[in-house]
Formats: sequence, structure tokens, C-alpha cells
Amino acid sequence: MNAKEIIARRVARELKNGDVVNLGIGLPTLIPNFLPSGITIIVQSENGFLGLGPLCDEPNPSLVNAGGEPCGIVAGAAFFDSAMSFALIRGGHVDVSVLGALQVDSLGNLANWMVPGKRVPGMGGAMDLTTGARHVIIAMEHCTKDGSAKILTNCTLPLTCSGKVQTIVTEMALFRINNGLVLEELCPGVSIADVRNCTEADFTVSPNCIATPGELI
Amino acid sequence: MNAKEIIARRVARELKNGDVVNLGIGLPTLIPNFLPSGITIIVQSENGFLGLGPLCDEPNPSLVNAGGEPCGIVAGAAFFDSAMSFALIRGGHVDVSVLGALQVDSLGNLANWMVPGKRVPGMGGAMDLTTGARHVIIAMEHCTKDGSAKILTNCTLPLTCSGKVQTIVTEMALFRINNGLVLEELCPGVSIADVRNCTEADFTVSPNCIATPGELI
Amino acid sequence: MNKCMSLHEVKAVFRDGMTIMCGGFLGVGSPEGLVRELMSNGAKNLTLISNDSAFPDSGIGQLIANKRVTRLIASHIGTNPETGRQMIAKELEVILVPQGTLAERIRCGGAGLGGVLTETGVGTLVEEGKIKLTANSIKYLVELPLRADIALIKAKRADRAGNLVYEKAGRNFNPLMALAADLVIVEVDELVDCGEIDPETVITPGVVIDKIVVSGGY
Amino acid sequence: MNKCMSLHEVKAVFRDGMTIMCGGFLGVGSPEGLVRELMSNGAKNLTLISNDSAFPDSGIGQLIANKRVTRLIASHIGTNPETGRQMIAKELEVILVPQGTLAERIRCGGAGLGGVLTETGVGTLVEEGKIKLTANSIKYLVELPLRADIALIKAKRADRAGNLVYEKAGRNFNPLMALAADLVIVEVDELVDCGEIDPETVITPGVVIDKIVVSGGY
Repeated sequence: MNAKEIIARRVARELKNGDVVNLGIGLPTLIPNFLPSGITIIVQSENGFLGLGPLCDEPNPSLVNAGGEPCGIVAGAAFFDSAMSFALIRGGHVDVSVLGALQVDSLGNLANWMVPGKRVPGMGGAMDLTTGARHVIIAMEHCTKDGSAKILTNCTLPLTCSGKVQTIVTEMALFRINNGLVLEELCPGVSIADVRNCTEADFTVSPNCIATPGELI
Repeated sequence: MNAKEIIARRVARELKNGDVVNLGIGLPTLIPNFLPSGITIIVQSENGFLGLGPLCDEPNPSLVNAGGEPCGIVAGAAFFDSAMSFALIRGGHVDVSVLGALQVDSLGNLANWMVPGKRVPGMGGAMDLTTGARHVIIAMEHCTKDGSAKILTNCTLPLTCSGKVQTIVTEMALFRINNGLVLEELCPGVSIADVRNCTEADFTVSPNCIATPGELI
Repeated sequence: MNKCMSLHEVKAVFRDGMTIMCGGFLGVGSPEGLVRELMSNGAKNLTLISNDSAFPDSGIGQLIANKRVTRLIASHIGTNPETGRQMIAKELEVILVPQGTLAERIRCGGAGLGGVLTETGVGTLVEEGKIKLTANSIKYLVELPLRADIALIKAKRADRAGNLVYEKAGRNFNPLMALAADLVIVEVDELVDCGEIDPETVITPGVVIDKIVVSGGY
Repeated sequence: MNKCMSLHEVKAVFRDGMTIMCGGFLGVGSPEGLVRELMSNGAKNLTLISNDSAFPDSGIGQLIANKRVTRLIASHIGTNPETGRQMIAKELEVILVPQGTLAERIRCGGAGLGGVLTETGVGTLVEEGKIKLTANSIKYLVELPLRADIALIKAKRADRAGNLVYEKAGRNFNPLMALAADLVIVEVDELVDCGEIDPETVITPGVVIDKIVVSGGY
């Protein structure tokens, strides 16, 4: 299992039966593949529907996820316009938002929409999702491709939201943000020292910190 | 033809083919009966649809106008919720709003929602209609039942809107409000002196003032 | 995830002092069965948010007539003389809100918006006590969100996920209130399986609906 | 009252310097035929309002690539590298707006609202230059309406009155833009007679639609 799959699988275990979940582009879209049996989630797609499911038939050009990839819908789905989509998101009707990050910090700040002067994809729905979803989970590889830390004391890139991130899941560890960064789980084979090495932000180790049990990854 | 019918008939002549029109409770609902041939209007009902038409079949308990009276719909109708209904009204998508009045004044102010300490029906949709409709027409009998003036220099009752009324149609006359009250039409058999007698507000007589031609009433 | 509930069970959710939203326009699209349960439950000191107070002997009008409501937020009360009487006698606080503003305030409550700017009510009693803001040279009132503890709504048909379609002018405030309360209970004429409502025609997505009651289905 | 127009006639409506809204989300639900007419008309110095700038070689992406747009108001430009390049080279002004805020601003433009209060963007670059307002102890940004000279939208089916239904995720911003421009032109796959669309399923009422063009119908 690669890093992305390990992360997606761990995030899947955060979800409760019946949760309404918005999945960001890329890694988060893998999450439904790893849902434990007995757990059904309802996937919200911010381009305008609830009940996103796997692609079963031929792709329909009008049925894509928020990343533009062909997808399917489940029985009990509903289509709506962008105002309704974000009324649901902003209004607290989405239980969990899972997003990637360029940087995330110990105050729960997230940066994932621009690198000034270089790359400015735009925030899309991310600012509304982090403002409105009840539980904001960052799902990302622990470090950048060149090995620099992404979990910082303070984000240096322009923020997506201020203080809304509650959980960070990487291929090394799981943190909760609760008056600072708290290490709650270590992936098998990873030491606390390994995590400190790869994390710029200081963090406390929860007294209940566990090695993520095998069945959870 | 009674006073209400005379008024409704004259208002009907103000409407252009294709106009989207909201008709207040009571007298204004008579207007569609008097549309000249070749003129089709689209009636907006603020309880949530466009394409209100006469009752043709058995009354359907879910199909009533904004006054709660059973009605029908025409081909090409559309139902929507109250937010959409007032998005249409406030957003300038309703061409004409025809309402009754307790008082209306030479500044275009309207009072039609409360008599303090006595009768407070509430404004319903009237404040939004007068704010948003492109043309606000007051259709009412010239005086109260006890003969007092309703067209005043300044409304004394709490206002429904400030300066939005453009046209007043009564069984005696038609006024436009254009930097003050301007008499534009007299009904047959009515003199300017008669109108002054029944009107508290001062008004100018348009140089183009005409006796409403027979075919217009 | 079973959202179905019998009308009988509904009674247990009501408490004195609650804020309750109720769909309907002069009784059309009003959840008559749910209101009957609220009547028989006996909860009092209610704040009621509804377009109007219907008629003294029907729907939510009965709640007013039975002195169960201490505060009413509505756009129109003219069809229920008892509402006006209690208001003038100061037995009932009535907050009159322009209908379009009422719709937007409820929509804000459900959509996580802090309010809207509207020209409606400027220069009238409605502007009293409100924040005013001038934008693009137009004077606006800032109208704040409305939410409730419970929303009682009426639809024509639900699937088991709570997806709703309405009937004609019975739609009115129901889809707005469906997002704007902590507990949302819908009364429907008909319950169908998931997949039986075309996803393109769903007006209220099921995720906002907590409980479904079938009319007359004790 | 004939709202039908050929694709060919559309070209005449565009002028240099216009503000144009265009429906679609990464090209899905985008009025390809109308955009093609806008491309071939040659109008430039356009302000474009759209969720995203799609791809360099398709839909509104081509307008960007052809330097026809001087100002873009959008939530996301990552799929069109040319947009980012022009922005960084200061050839194109890009105003990035959170997607939910963009939806609300367009809705305000169509609904006669002066703006909305949203928490989205508080504590970020998005709050720069905006009015802030604290209500119920929460800090909000006041986001102002967006309107356009022309809205180009895409629907699946129209009746001759302009009533519209959409297709799946192709709905997105189209129903909002349909109320927010002085001239609203819809491109549809199919045109039917009045009465052939169930009034309960209409998403956009025909009164807001000025012109109807059938895709491919030259």
C-alpha cells in the first residue's frame, strides 16, 4: 500500500455511518475505497450533487466530480445548483470535509490555494468547506516531494482558513488540533523522533497516543 | 360596471404584451378579465409560481393565489419556493406590481399594511413588491368608505415603501407621480374640480390630460 | 439511518420555550399532522416562525388561539383575527417581517450566512433598530439569520433518504426551513424507496431531513 | 414574445468591454455554441465571470488564450495554465472569489439583494478591501452583488416560454446567472412546447430568459 492509500484508509476510519462527506481533489477521492464494512457515507460534490458514487456505466459528460473526473451516482442522489451546494457546505450540513494542503499549522490554519508569484490555482470551494464543514480533516503526505515540512508552527503561504482544521492524517501519523498540535497515532514502523524530524511545528504527544492498529491502516 | 371593474379595466390597459405582473389581493385580481385582445400577461403569485390562470377544473387545495383563493395555471407555468419568488420580485424580474392602498401620497409613498392600534394585517409581500417591481401601480377606490381622501400630501399611516409608486388608478382618475402628483386622465363624467374635492394632495394637471376614452374604461 | 417516525412519536420532541418554524402559506403546504401533535403535546411559550398565522381554527392558527405562542415572527397575520387581538392586547409579541426578507433570513439561517442586505423596508418602520449599510450608493438594511430548534415542514413525497418533492403552491417556505433548524421533521403524503425520485427533480436533498412522518400514518 | 434565435444571430449582441457571465464548471454545463459565437465575433476587453477558466483549448478557456479577456472573476483557474501565466505576467487581472461566495454574489445580483454576510474568507487575503461586520459575535465579510451585461447559460431543455431544466452536474452556476444579467441567452439541447415541462420540475422560470438558442441549430 502506498502513502496515499495508507492515508486514505486511515481517514476512512474517521467517518461514521451516514456522514455527509466532501472529498477534495486527488488523494481524498480514494477514501470511499477503504470504508469499513457497515459504514456508508453520502458524498457531496460541490459542483452540485449529493450521492456521488463510483463510475459504473459509460462516463456521462455531464456527470463528473468537482475535479472534473467522470463518476456515478447512488440511489437517493440529488442534483442542485452552486448556491444550494454551498448553502449545504457553509450551513453545516456537511459533516466532514477532507482536503489536501500545501501547509497546515498548529493553530489549525490551512494554506492550499496559492504560492504567490508562482502557482495560483485559486481556492475553489476550499474556503467555504473549511468554514462550514463540521469536521475538517487534512489528508496529505507528511512532507513535500523535496522533503520539507508541511506541518508548521505558522503557515507562511496565504491562508485558506484561519483555525478551522481539526485533524491531520499523513502516512506517518495522526494529529488532532486542540489548543495546539497533539500527536494521537503513529503509523507502524514510525517513531516519535521520526515525526519530530519531519514536522516543523512543535507538538505534544497525547498520553493516549497509540500505534495505529493494523486494522486501522 | 362598478367602481372596482372600472379601475381594473383601466389598469389592464397599462399592461403590455408579455409583462410579468403581480396582482395584489382583491381588486387587482379582476384585472386579467379586462385585458385587451392580443395582450397576454404572465401572472406571478408570490406564494410560489408563475403562470397563474383562471380556475378551470375542480379546485386543487394546493393551488391557490396569494390571497388563498383557488386558481389554475397556464401552460408554461413554473413552481418555486418563497426565496425564488422574492428573488424574482426584488430582483426586477416582475414588470408590474398592482396593489391596493390605505393611503398614497404625492411623493410616491404608500401605506397599506397597518393602522396602529387597530388593524395590523402585516405587509406580506407588499414591501418587497414595491421595492422590486419595475412599475408600481396603485389600484383603489378614490376615497374611503366614509368619503375621506386616500390620496394625501403625506401619508399619515406607517409606510409600506418610500417613493416607489409611479401610477395611481381610481374610478375617477389616473395620476402619474413625477416630481409630484400629475393628473393624466379623467373618467367620463368627472371634472377636475370633482377630483380636487376628493383628493387631499395638491396635483398638477398634465397639459396632455385627457378624458379616459371610452374604449379604455 | 432509518429516518421514519410515527406521528405519535413526534409528540416527544416538543418542549416549552422552543423556537419552531412551520412551513405553509395560509395553510397551504402546512404540516397539519405535525401541528396536531404539537397541539396535543401541550408545549407552550413557543416562538413560532411562519409566513402567516393561517386561520383561527386551522393549522398553526390553533396554536395562537390556544395561547401556546408568546412570540410570532411572520409576514402577514390578517387572516387570523385572534393574532391581531392578542398582539394589540399585548398578550402576544408579533414581529412582522416583509415576506421576501423573511425568506432570506431563513435561507441565511440554513446556509451559514450572517445576513443579507436588502432595500426592502428602507424608509419604513421595518428599519427600526437595524444596522444600515450603504453600498453602491444604495441604502440597505442588514437583515440577520433566523434559525429554529425544530422545523416542521410538509412535502408531497419523500424517499427513505429524505429527498423531497413538493406540491404546487405548497412548496413556499418549506424548502428554506428544511435547512434552518436543529431538528427537521417532514410530513409527507407518500414515502417511496430511494431511486424512485428522479435526482434532477429533488427540491430538498435528504441530508437535511432528520425525520419523516407519513400523513395519517399512526 | 418569440424568444428563439439562431446561433448565428447571437454574434451581433457582443461588444468590446462587456461584462459576460458564463455558466459551467470545468466546462460541464458550459454553453459551447454561444462561446464559439463570442469567439468568432471578436469582442475584446471583456470582463468574464465564471466559476473557472476551464482548459486552454476548450470553452471559455479559449477566450483567455486569445487575449479577449482583461478581467476574470472566478474561484479556480488551476486547470488552465494560460490563465495563471497571464495573471502572473500582469496581462490579465484575475479576481479570485471563494466558490460559495461567488455563487452568493451572483445570486444577490439576480435577487435584488445588496450583498451577503459570510464568514468564508475571514482571516485570509479574501478579506482585503472588504467591509467587515460583526453580528451575533461573529466576524463576517460583506460580499457585494455581481451582475453582467450578458449571461450565457446552458440547459438541457427549454420550452418556448424559456422554462429550463438542466442535466446533472451541468446545472452549477447556470440557474444563478439566469437572473443576474441584462440579457440572458440560453443554449439548449432541446426545445419543446409550453406544457411539455412539468411546472414542478422547472429549475429556471422562463420569465428571466430573453433568448433561446438550440445547440447546433444554425
